[in-house]
Amino acid sequence: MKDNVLLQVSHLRTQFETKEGIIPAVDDISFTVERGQVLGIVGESGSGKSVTSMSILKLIEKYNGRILAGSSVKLEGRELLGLSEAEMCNIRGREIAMIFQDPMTSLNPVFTIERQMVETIVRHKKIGRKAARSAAVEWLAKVGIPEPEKRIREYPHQLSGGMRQRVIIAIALSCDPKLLIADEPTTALDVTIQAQILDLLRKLKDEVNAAIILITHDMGVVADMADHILVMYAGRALEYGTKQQIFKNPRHPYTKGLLASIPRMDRMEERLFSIEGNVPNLLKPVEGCVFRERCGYAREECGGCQPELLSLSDESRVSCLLYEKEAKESAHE
Amino acid sequence: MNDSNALLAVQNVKKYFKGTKGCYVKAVDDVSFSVTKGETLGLVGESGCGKSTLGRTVLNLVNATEGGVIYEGRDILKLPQREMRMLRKKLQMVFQNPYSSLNPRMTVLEAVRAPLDIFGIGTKEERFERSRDILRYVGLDEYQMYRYPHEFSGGQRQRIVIARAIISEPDFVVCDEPVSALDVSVRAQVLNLMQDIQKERGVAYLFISHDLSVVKHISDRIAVMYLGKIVEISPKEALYDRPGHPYTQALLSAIPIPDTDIVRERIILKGDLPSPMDPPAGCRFHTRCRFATEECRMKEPEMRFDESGHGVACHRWKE
Amino acid sequence: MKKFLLKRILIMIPVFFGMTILIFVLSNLTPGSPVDAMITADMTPADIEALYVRMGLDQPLHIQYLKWLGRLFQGSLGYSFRTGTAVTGVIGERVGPTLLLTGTALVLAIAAGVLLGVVAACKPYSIWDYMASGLSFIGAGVPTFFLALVFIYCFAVKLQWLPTGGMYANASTKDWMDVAKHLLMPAVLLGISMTGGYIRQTRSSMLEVMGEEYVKMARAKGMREKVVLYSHALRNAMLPVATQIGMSVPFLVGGAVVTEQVFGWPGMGSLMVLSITYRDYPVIMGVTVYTTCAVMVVNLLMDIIYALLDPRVRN
Amino acid sequence: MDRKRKENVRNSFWRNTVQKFMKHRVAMFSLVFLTVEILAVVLLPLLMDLDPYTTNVGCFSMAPDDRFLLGTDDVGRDVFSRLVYGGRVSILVGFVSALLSAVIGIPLGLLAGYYGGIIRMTIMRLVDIFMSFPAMIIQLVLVTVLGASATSVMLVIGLLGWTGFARLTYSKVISVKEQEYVEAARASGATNFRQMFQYILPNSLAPLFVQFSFSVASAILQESGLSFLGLGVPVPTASWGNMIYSAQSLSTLVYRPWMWVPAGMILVATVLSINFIGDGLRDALDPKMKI
Repeated sequence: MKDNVLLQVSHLRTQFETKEGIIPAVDDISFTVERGQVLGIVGESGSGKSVTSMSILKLIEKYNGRILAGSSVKLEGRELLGLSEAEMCNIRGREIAMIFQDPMTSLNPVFTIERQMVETIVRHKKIGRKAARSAAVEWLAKVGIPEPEKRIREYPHQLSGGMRQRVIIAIALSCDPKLLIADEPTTALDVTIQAQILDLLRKLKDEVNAAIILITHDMGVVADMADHILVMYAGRALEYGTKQQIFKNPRHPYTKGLLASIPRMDRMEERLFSIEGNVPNLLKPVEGCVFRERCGYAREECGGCQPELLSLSDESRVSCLLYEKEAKESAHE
Repeated sequence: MNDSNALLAVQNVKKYFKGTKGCYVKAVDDVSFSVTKGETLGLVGESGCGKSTLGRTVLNLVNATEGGVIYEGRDILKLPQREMRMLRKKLQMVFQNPYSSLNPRMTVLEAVRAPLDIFGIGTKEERFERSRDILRYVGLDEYQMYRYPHEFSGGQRQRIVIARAIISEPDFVVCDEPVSALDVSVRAQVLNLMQDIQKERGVAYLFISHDLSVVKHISDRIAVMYLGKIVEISPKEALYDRPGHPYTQALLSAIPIPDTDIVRERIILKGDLPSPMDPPAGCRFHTRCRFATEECRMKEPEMRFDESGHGVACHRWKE
Repeated sequence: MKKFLLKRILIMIPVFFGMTILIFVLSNLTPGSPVDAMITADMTPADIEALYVRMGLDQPLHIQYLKWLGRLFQGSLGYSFRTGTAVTGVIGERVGPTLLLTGTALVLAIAAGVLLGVVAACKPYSIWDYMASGLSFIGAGVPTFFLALVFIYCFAVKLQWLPTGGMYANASTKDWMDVAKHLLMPAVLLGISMTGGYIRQTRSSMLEVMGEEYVKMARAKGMREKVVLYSHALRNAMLPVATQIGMSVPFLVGGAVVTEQVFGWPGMGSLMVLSITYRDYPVIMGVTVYTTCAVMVVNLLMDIIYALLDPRVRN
Repeated sequence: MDRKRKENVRNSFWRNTVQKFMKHRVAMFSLVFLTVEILAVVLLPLLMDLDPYTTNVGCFSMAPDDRFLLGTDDVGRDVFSRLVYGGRVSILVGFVSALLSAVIGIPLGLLAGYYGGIIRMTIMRLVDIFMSFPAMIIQLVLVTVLGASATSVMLVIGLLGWTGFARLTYSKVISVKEQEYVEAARASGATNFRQMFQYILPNSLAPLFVQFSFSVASAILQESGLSFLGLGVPVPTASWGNMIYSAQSLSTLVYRPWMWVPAGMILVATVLSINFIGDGLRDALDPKMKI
């Protein structure tokens, strides 16, 4: 079981210093990703899901952001946070690749597709330009770009959004990474194109045997793709579980509320459940549980501190005092 | 379609933009529909299909190339500017981006009161009271009235925008992607507010969105747009139970459902949206359609309706 | 690319006519007429009248303009009041030195501006950053002539490293090292007056570009920081800098006038000042025509460079 | 009570800007310096017995002493008095020229941006034409045509400086015009006039204030440049530029620094402080910059 762990993130804390104060963008997040598995990280804007992925790659803005001591990110048992910048450069793109949200802006507008693909392959695979180019053409064909020989000579602005996202996927997978982080890979795309891209990711995942961290705000997308799900809110992990458990038996009041507040294609409801209030401002830390102010079950004890992630079973953890008793019982078993 | 109790009837509206090299972008191409009093008509489509342009054309915010919009027995697209301006009291709009749809230099009170100021409704005190009441109604406290938009969250701003749209008691509001820019947990609040308003004030919405699940939740009827044309229009149950157009079918099946039990057959459309500058001949969808035949490539399908008012523009569809 | 070039050239046409009309109007506003120089004491009013007719000055203004334009295209700009020689010849001698001075200054300014701008953006709050902002403030706030006087005082008078002015120590030898020595101070000064804008523009567009998604993506692909900065970011950041450089060329010409005057550099700028003091209008107008045309040509060149840098403009 | 509170908050944007500006130390210092300087050049001639014109025979090129605070120039005029009077001229030229440029440029930019079409084409092509001219050359020609005087210098600098304002206003207006709140105003029935003046212009003003301050600095520099060439403000009227003109002779440059160094220093200090104020203003008006 332990050998199967590809990535282990523990007690990750990332902060940004701004003129108004310190923003604890990611506050004590722990999770693991197993080989070949898809972990979905779900959260709204400001939940810290993107910062988590950038922290794993150590790509936090240097001038105002930092990963606090005590955080740990281990890839196959190797601690990444202690690595030098040069060593990290060999990890990025090679071991851990990333797909960004907006295909319109993530390709360099002044370079051809060829240049952007070849430079990555040459950088990591130590092969000549010619070999790299033919590898690049092959990858373009694999991600479903018609006429790859012609397309590779084009500039990003000559491709549609869906095509660009395919190119980005091809770049990400071209060095056979062990882990692929996809940060909102389909948010900027139309539904029919989103379906194409998700379909492509599903197919390629088996082919290259990479694990995926899929970051999204769309519960539908994780239901479609993920094996495990981590629910984040205001920089905290509130719940972790298998996909089935999260959708069938959500435990945290936030997860419950979130699922109930989404209009569903498969149901008719007169009125949506709504979580009152607004997403908290991270500059003004909430006392106690981050969800307390919007929670229907909030009690006095919730004002103390953020509850630990309580293990309810092997694969289910929740950060909520409601489950204290249950957690104790499961620990006894 | 029975136009007898229609609040607003859109008839053969076209909007062409001048593109490069003398080409025309046919953003809206010969679209007709009507909206009855107090109903919500959902308008869905992917980006670039012309749904936002259609919404603006209906309100005469962009000049239509052709066609008419009949409201209270008059074609509002042909009204003189002055009369059109006065009519805007009854025809309002809610915008997509709550961060850019409020003037950053005006307080919330001024923003919401603006329509009353413009139309000169009531005395100064009355206007103030009405603005205060409506802001309370959408859930803002009185002490927040003198604040500027940047001090509010996205959800609160969208409430303010809605308050501004309904303060002049319109019959019809075009809502252009009103919840797309909002966080998931805040969307439900705004959607519920919009439903409450409709119930209490009987206002009709044209609800434009790319999100089929949201449209389904709020609409009574739904129109699906593809490349400047409405390809299917129907009461919502019929549309979701028996989608007639292959595009609607693909669109419906493409939406991921937040549930793990439902296994559906997925229809994955091939290729990208063709350019609206140079739409395919015949049926505009034939380049991506699974069922396309020679007829589809040659002849453009007419919209046909069954007796329940379910209309589909596809050669294959049997009513 | 061809289409783009054609478009740029077509846009230049109205600009060219606008400019020549303006210059023509100005030259008509200048007191005196070309005939004045030819009038001798023994001429009768009828003779003068005949002279006017011969010169075409009796014709309506737009005809005069077209004729003037025709002569312009043939390269004739009239005769200098001061020396009596052809204006083209007078200016011809001056073009070389001015091009040398402005060219050197521009190269220095761009090199320093881009270099410092990039370093300042990549290493904020470093000594380079402070140097860059210091230099950009000097460039923006200290008039060139004042700085020139300070420089002459320090380097020429007190330290005696460099000559106080002129282009050669001995005009007959034309030794390159000697010219370089004379060139150094004026070129650096003119460069400083230009470089401030380039530093600011490079720094701010570098900072902006470094926040772009494609830079993040280049990092996430495992590109080394140097490649990310100097290949991915810089290439994009240079686009607005190229625009800025193009727009600043008219100011370079203005700066050259002052610099040449202070250092006695035998270029078109000092010729301009000289001609103004002598009211030598044909030469004044000639210099104006030359410089505006030069600016237009440089602008076209910048457009081409811009298109080479940005594929989105090209197609 | 209610109304009073309303008035207070109504100004919150400007109050906020002022607060942010006050935190900008260099800009605040510059503002204080500039204020003191303007007060000095306006008030000192009223308070002190300053005479910038009389040539004191026998006192040519005197070094600073008790009688002449900053010495005398080569024809025996008091340098300190000339510095003060020159300040009046230079600063006035700076503000008037910048104002002239703004008055011409802003309406043209607003028209071009709001209406588009042929109006936009004409105005923006005109801007292109003016921007390709080497301004200095045209200024020299114009000054020779108009005759050198403080007024013609103001006119010439102001008339050629409008393009900056026009371009900036234009680009700001077209971006603000696309904002949804302008469309919202139209959807609520606002007239063109209301849209322009209640929605577009207030949101376009901020960068124009910044541009104005940089324009003043630039006009002062241009005036000094022209005067330095002997083609700007003509003697005996004093301006900082024509005071430095004297240093074109090598002996003045080396042996009589009091004739040109003070004028140069005060000129640099003035231009720099206006630039700093502009910088501070830009930061203070930038909604993205927080205190």
